[in-house]
Amino acid sequence: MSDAIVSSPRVGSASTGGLVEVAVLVGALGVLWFVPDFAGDYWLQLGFRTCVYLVLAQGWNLMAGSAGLVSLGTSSFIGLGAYAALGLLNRVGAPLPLALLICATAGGVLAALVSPALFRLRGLYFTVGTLALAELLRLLMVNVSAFGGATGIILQEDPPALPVLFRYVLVLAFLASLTITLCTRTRVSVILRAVRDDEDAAAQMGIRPYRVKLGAFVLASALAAMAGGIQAAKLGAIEPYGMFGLQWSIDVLSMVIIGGVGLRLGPLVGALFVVALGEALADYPEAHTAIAGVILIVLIRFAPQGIVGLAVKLPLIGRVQA
Amino acid sequence: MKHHIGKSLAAAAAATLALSIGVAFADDIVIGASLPLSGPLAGFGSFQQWGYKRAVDQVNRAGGIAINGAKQQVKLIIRDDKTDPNATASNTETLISRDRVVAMLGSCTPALVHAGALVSERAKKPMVTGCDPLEAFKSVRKWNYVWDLFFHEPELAAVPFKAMADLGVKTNKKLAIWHDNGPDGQVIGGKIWPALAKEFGYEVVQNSEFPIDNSQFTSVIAEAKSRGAEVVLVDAITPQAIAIRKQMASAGYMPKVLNIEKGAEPVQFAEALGKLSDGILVGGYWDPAFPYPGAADLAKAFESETKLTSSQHIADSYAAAQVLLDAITAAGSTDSEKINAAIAKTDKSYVVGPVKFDENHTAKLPIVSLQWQSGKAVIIWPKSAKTGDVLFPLP
Amino acid sequence: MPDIGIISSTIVAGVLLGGILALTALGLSIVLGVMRLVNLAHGDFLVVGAYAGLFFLQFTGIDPLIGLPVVAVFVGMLALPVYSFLLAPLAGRGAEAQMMTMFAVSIILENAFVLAFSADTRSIARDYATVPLTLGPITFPLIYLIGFAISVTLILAVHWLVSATAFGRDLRASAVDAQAAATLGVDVKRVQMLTFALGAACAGVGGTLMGAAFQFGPSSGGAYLLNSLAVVVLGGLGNVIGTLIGGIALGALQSIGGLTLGDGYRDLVGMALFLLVLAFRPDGFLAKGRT
Amino acid sequence: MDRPPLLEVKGLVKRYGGLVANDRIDMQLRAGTITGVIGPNGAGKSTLIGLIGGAVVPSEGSIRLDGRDVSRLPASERARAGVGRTYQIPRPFLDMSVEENLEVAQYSIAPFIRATVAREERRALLARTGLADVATLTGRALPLLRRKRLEIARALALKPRVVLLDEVGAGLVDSEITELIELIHSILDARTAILIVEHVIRVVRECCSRTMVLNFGKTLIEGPTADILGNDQVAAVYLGTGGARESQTADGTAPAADSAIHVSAPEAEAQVLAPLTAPASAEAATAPALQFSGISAGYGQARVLQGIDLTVERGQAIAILGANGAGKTTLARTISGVITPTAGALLIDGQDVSGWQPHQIAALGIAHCMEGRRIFPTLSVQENLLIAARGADALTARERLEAVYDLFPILAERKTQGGTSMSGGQQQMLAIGRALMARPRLVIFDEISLGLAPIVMDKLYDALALLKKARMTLIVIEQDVDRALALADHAYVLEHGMFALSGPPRQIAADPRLRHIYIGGAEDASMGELTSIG
Repeated sequence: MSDAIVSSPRVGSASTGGLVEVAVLVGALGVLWFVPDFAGDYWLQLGFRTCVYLVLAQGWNLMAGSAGLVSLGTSSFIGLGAYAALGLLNRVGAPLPLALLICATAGGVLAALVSPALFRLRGLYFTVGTLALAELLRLLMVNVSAFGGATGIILQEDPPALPVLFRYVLVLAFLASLTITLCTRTRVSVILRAVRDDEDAAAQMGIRPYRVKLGAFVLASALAAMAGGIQAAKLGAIEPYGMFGLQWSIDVLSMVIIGGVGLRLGPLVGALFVVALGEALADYPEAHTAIAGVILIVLIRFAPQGIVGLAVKLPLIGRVQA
Repeated sequence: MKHHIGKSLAAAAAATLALSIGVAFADDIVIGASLPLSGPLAGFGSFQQWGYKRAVDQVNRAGGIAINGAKQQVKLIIRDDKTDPNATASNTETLISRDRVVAMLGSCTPALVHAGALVSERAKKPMVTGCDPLEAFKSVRKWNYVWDLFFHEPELAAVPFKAMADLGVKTNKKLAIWHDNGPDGQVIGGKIWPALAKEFGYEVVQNSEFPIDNSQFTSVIAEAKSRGAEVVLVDAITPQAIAIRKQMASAGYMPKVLNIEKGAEPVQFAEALGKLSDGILVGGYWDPAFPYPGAADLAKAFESETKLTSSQHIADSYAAAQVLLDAITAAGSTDSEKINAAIAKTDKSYVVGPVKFDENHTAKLPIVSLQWQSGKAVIIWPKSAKTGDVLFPLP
Repeated sequence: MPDIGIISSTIVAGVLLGGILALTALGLSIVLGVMRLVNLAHGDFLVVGAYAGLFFLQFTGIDPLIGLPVVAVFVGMLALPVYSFLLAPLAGRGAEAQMMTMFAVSIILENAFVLAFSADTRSIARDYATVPLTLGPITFPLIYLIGFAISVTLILAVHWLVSATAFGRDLRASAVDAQAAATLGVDVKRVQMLTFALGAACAGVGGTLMGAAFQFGPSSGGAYLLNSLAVVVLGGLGNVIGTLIGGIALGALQSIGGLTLGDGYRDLVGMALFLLVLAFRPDGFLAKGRT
Repeated sequence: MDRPPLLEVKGLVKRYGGLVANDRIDMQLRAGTITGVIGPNGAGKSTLIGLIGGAVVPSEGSIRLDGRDVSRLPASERARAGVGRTYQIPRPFLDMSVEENLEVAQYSIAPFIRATVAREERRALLARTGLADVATLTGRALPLLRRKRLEIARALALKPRVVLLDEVGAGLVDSEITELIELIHSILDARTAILIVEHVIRVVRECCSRTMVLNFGKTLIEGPTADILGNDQVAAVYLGTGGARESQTADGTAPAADSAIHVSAPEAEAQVLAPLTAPASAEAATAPALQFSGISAGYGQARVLQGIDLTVERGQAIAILGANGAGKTTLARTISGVITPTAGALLIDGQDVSGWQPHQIAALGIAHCMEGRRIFPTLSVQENLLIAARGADALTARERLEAVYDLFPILAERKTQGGTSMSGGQQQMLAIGRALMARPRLVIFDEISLGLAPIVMDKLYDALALLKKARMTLIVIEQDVDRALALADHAYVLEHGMFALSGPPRQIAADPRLRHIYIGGAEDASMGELTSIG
């Protein structure tokens, strides 16, 4: 994965580019914060969905782009976050932000717990293993009646209103993007990219690749768990099939691939595209999954670097880039 | 600089969205539904889609509904939720916030119905739904805008016991209960049946819960067989119902009475099993033979239009849509509050029988006991609705 | 504790079912081994096989077991264009591109099933599919025995094909070192295409057997895929005999799990086993030095 | 000298399956000294670096750094303990800038180092290693020497106690080597020890106080560098083997090919080969067997071959020589279609086959005995052979099999074993036999003598001589100059992707520039034209 944007030639220190990026993020947060004041519910709904996807995709992109970890188990952490969030809200009456923080912790801990098994070999086994993990958790949830079995859990109190939820998820997306910025614009980025470029040579430089990969996995999982938590809070009723479903994992994967793996803007563009495509196609209920499939095939085939990669190649935008 | 790309793409995405909005004419009455048209529950979704559409088409053919005195056509927008509650919720959100529906029709099964209903409830848009057993529906919350017409689990659960008593079937009174861990499975199989068994003098020799998509039932069957249960009550969805029947046969287990709730109801159950479906009992809330207005016609219309065998899901969906359309007519307005108030006042006989909502927003549909006989579902109980004699014991 | 008849019946049934599971996983396994591809549409190939068996029976009236070769050829042929038009152009683009493409194929197929055959749950209804077989205290479904026999025969045939024929040599060589194989004259793309088709053909047969023994619908593919993955990991990626043993082990262990914990835990036992094997024996639990 | 050694290696063993790459190595590195390790290809030099650096897990033995046993620590911990290494083929982080490459090392050992301090350190390092002008270029953009410098700078950024340099001189021209030697001297201080594994004798001579010679994984001899380099035994091991030394005699002429054949009845042996050699085509074809016209080729952005012209006539045996990284293997891969030329045309029998797939080229009767043998581990010996007999019926395949077994009887004994269960020499025989199974008209032998015992090499080259006798067209790519020249009709010497020399073997062997290209011109000063190539 060429990381054209991240590794574009730099003049001066790493932090100037980073500061610009942080400033843009803060600016975006500041502007979008006031969206609920003038935008209709529909745009808030789409914004909410995009933000949830963005959080997931940022994490996934960090994993794949930095450590070469291709996961099909995102739903494990979404589901975990969803159950943890509703459990905390229902049983303890925890405030949502606190519940989300605990979700993040739970996601990170789960990632750390399963990593010895999943990191044993590189590549394919990790992918297959994450897929199995999600299925295992789903089966566990379906079977264990303490978690509501197939019925799931229903949020007892009404969730906050949409504008409030939107702002929560906006902050979440901001934090996720900020984290990724920190990972790609500070000295951490050097370590991450070294591991991705050449794990062995990186080890010879004193880097502990296992810990670096674990760090990326834990971080991405914590983000996914928070996304799951806020999604559950919005739904108000969750059950294992919806929250641990393969659909989540596939959605994330397609967002990043469509956007452009390892590219800084890939997750954002991918999330926007997937939300927009889903909305556009849902009006053709008979064949929308088939159409989505065809679009996916065409994009993978003809835009190997995703939409962002394609856009950068276009002469005009390419020049602006340079 | 690079943010330009992101923004231009975002703009392009927004343009795509904008194009897909505004298909409805400005003065249409728009109602929406999110249905499982793909995924494991696609079978239900296709029946519901037909039922909803038929009710709307009939109203439109009759000139539409008078809103503030002017007749308007009704536009029904259906979106596919892929049997994913997340999608049901987002579809409902879109229908309400983008398509500006005045009211919603429900999806199918508690998980999907509730996901959409919670959105409707919060947006204060009325929703009429079927396909969600009433206890499961009530357990979610106190509803203000969502209305459910379907069977009541305790009534459905009682049908096999009442039917066995009335028909005077002779068994050793040893009962095995197998149920999935979905909402209605837990209620019917886990709570109501054991209680009723006691009441009707049966000994529950086995009560097994299994995950809703379990595919192997050999241990469950072997246990029931070894305990000599002659009556087996099952609550499972169709694929599992088929698996159970096949695996019972191939395990050589032949109880005298086999009642499979939920899963044994659609005709695909009988088609998939062929002869093996003979003698299986299932509670039904509708049959073309019901003495309600339009019942026979509905099934005939379905079969002639689709060349498929009808299902009771065409009836509850058709009735739910009619209830909603009648309420809009009664309200004479597209105002949500007025429609909601009109729904509350519903008191009329529909194709599924009389519909009147109680304080929990539920309307119970009357239940009969059906038995599969040579690929046809025959009403064997109660006597008043009977269309054939019971086949006993299970062949 | 259930009696010995139940225990032995359950285990026998589990072993026999495991043989069928092995066949359903075989295609996934060889495609993984040769192409390093997690074929996310594998489950849907099984469903294609099940529909093919069902309609073969409906239109010809011939027993689908006799029609198995036809089903195999049909599903195998269907896989050829998928390989040459969708997968081959992505060679060298990393695992994700091909994996996502197969996922796209999977959702297209699923959608096509719904449009073409409705969402109904189906089953290939034959008498032998529901007849019990009793040997002393042991009772198990006849279809399991039939399916087991067909599966084991087919798996052994594939094993023979892979281990003793020229094609098998090419296949094994391409799997370990495609470049070296190519310079020796092996047309690696052709080998991959035929392997992919062979995998699909096996899936087709497995699908018909599953369709006769159980039930299926347009969206059954997902569950088939996950079960197959468990078998493949247990047996070792790309190992034919390993797949057979993995399948049987999974069937037996799931049965024991179902017996002791309840049927609901069968799949859970499978998945837990799967992760454990992944953690401790990543090459499959009978992998020995086949290096 | 009484201080304990900084690094102490005791009884270090590394086995790969049946292969012993390092066999009970003992070694001591003292602070303030530079130690050299030399030996032929495959002697286990890089394995030794891997073992000390932590990339390779030892089978037996111990490595102590400052008295602490580090032999079980992973590479990352060794780096943190103060072991820095470079790679034989440089592995900078290609998509990162030179400065970032150094940051990796800095931040991994001191994550919270002050940015200004780190920058100062980097500047100093870059200045010292002559990279200041390319600080913002990516690793990918650097030429070989710069990459090597970067690797050294990166290792130094770890502030190591022990620096391991793996073949830093390989592929460099003399002036570059001079710079390199200066650099190496400059990094030595009283608390550091340096270990250099090197082919370029000049580097060893000018840097190392002590030198160790490895051969077949064992320590052959160890002592002060001057003594070691003067040793006859070392010269034999290092410069070639067996008959090779003879070629150094008198007029420096290569012995005739026939003299290398140690078989009793060559004619009979040639007969044995009949099933494996395609008959010279009846129609007196005029086109050469193989022709390169202006071929450029490489991997991704890196252009390895820079417009090569080459003609190989039927029945000709040519040798392609050159240092590591000169492009020999790329040339071989271009012929067999593994690499598609980016410019120029590849003609086989006059037909343009540029862009053909490897299997299509193989079908034309071109066999490629690949570098590193590439035996299929999942196939038995016999299967490894049979796979190459494309399109042959059972009987013909049988005949060829028998012919290969006659040539290499050991393969017949091992035919049911896994292909990689045999020793290196046997595997190489298998690789040669496999190439012949296609009954090729042209065979490319890429580094078949790599890491083999002299006696085994003799056997292999006997076999090649027989093939030549049978009028098979041969392209031999070799590090072992003498053997290759002994066999060939014509030789080409590659340097930086172009032919620096070509001509009949005698002429090439006598050319002082050959020695320069190989040994870095240790003795000769007349390098003008050659350095200009680089």
